[in-house]
Amino acid sequence: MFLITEEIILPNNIELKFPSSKVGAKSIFEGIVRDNNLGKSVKKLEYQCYEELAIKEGSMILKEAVQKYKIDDAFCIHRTGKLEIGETAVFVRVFAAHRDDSFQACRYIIDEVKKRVPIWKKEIYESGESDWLKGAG
Amino acid sequence: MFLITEEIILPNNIELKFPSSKVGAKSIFEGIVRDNNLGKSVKKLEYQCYEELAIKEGSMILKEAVQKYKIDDAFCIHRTGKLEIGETAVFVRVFAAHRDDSFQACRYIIDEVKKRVPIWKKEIYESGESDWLKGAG
Amino acid sequence: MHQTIEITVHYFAKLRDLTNKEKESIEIAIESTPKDIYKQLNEMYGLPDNPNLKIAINDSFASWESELQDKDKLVFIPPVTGG
Amino acid sequence: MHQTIEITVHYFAKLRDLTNKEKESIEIAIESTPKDIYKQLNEMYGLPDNPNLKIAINDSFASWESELQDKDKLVFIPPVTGG
Repeated sequence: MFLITEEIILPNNIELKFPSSKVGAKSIFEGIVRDNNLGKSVKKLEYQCYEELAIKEGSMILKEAVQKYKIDDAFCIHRTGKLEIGETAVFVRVFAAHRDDSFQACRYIIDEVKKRVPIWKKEIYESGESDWLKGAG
Repeated sequence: MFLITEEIILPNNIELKFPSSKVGAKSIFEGIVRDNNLGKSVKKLEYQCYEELAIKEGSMILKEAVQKYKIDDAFCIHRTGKLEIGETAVFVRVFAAHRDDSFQACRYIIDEVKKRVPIWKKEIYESGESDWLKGAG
Repeated sequence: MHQTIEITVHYFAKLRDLTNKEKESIEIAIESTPKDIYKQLNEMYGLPDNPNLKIAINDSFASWESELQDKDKLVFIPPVTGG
Repeated sequence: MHQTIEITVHYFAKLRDLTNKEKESIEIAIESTPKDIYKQLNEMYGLPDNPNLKIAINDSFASWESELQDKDKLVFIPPVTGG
């Protein structure tokens, strides 16, 4: 399941989900708002999202992960709106029988989300200025 | 910090730790007791541990991870004693500025823990039999 | 007199800042493509000249040469920077 | 009459099951090595003949040829299977 939310992401609440008894490996990745980027002091972040396509593309990425790796379940939630330092911007969780699959699928998902899901990040600096980040592609 | 515990591992409690404001990536791996291995139905697991050396070797692995990768913090806790299906046997968490480091360090830690930390796993099967697993090395 | 259709254009990130709009309806000539539309918007709002943008029509990726239909939703997608 | 020293041997996993002991104190000849001790234990308890074991003396990895000292703690470490 791929979700977009304006609410604060609390991994502990997500983690209430119990895996199936076949699951031997759980991999989690969290992207967190940090206080600096490319040498500038970041005060907060704003994420804008093209939600309809983001959900479509995000769900496609999770489906690809299930096809490429032997995993039981893949989940991703991405935050939008204004985020403070230390808040979770994106959370990925994979359940698998074995760790090699859970690690690889988790990495695949976050890498593809960052490449393909239409979400944009504006950095608001300590100086008061702000700027949309330049994407790679 | 590397810990050994006989108590049930509750990742939600561990996760109360808040990362520093420089942290942009958190990677977690959890090894969970699953209900089958090598074609046999597993009922529960028993982990035995040579605790003094396990703590030494585990702490050394975390230190190596900090030296090899650009990470902020590495944490690992390993359970001992009798574990039920679905319980967490080992939990690894890495904080880093960037995801490449957090993923690689997390993988390094669990791989080395499984190779080097003196802990042994006995599988107790549905049939009533039990067996110490054969290690690779 | 030209025959026209009406489409909606949605703006995100830098493009939203430059147009100062989340979306707008525009009347365009039939058989227009995203390429044609972008040229008009570029003149109107001073959007970037050689943009590295992808196209979505009705929430699916599409090409710069797609022929737009009446009521279509068109989005110019800047390089993404989520995560 | 030989001079002897006393060491403690700790057992884990399969070795604990075979000896039915967590640990025991044994008297050994001075200048004995883990190799010598294992030979004795192998005869006494039927431990594996060609074991793939590592050695720890006083909670640090050591070699099969280390010379044991009085009061040493000796552990034969089977291939680990944690995680």
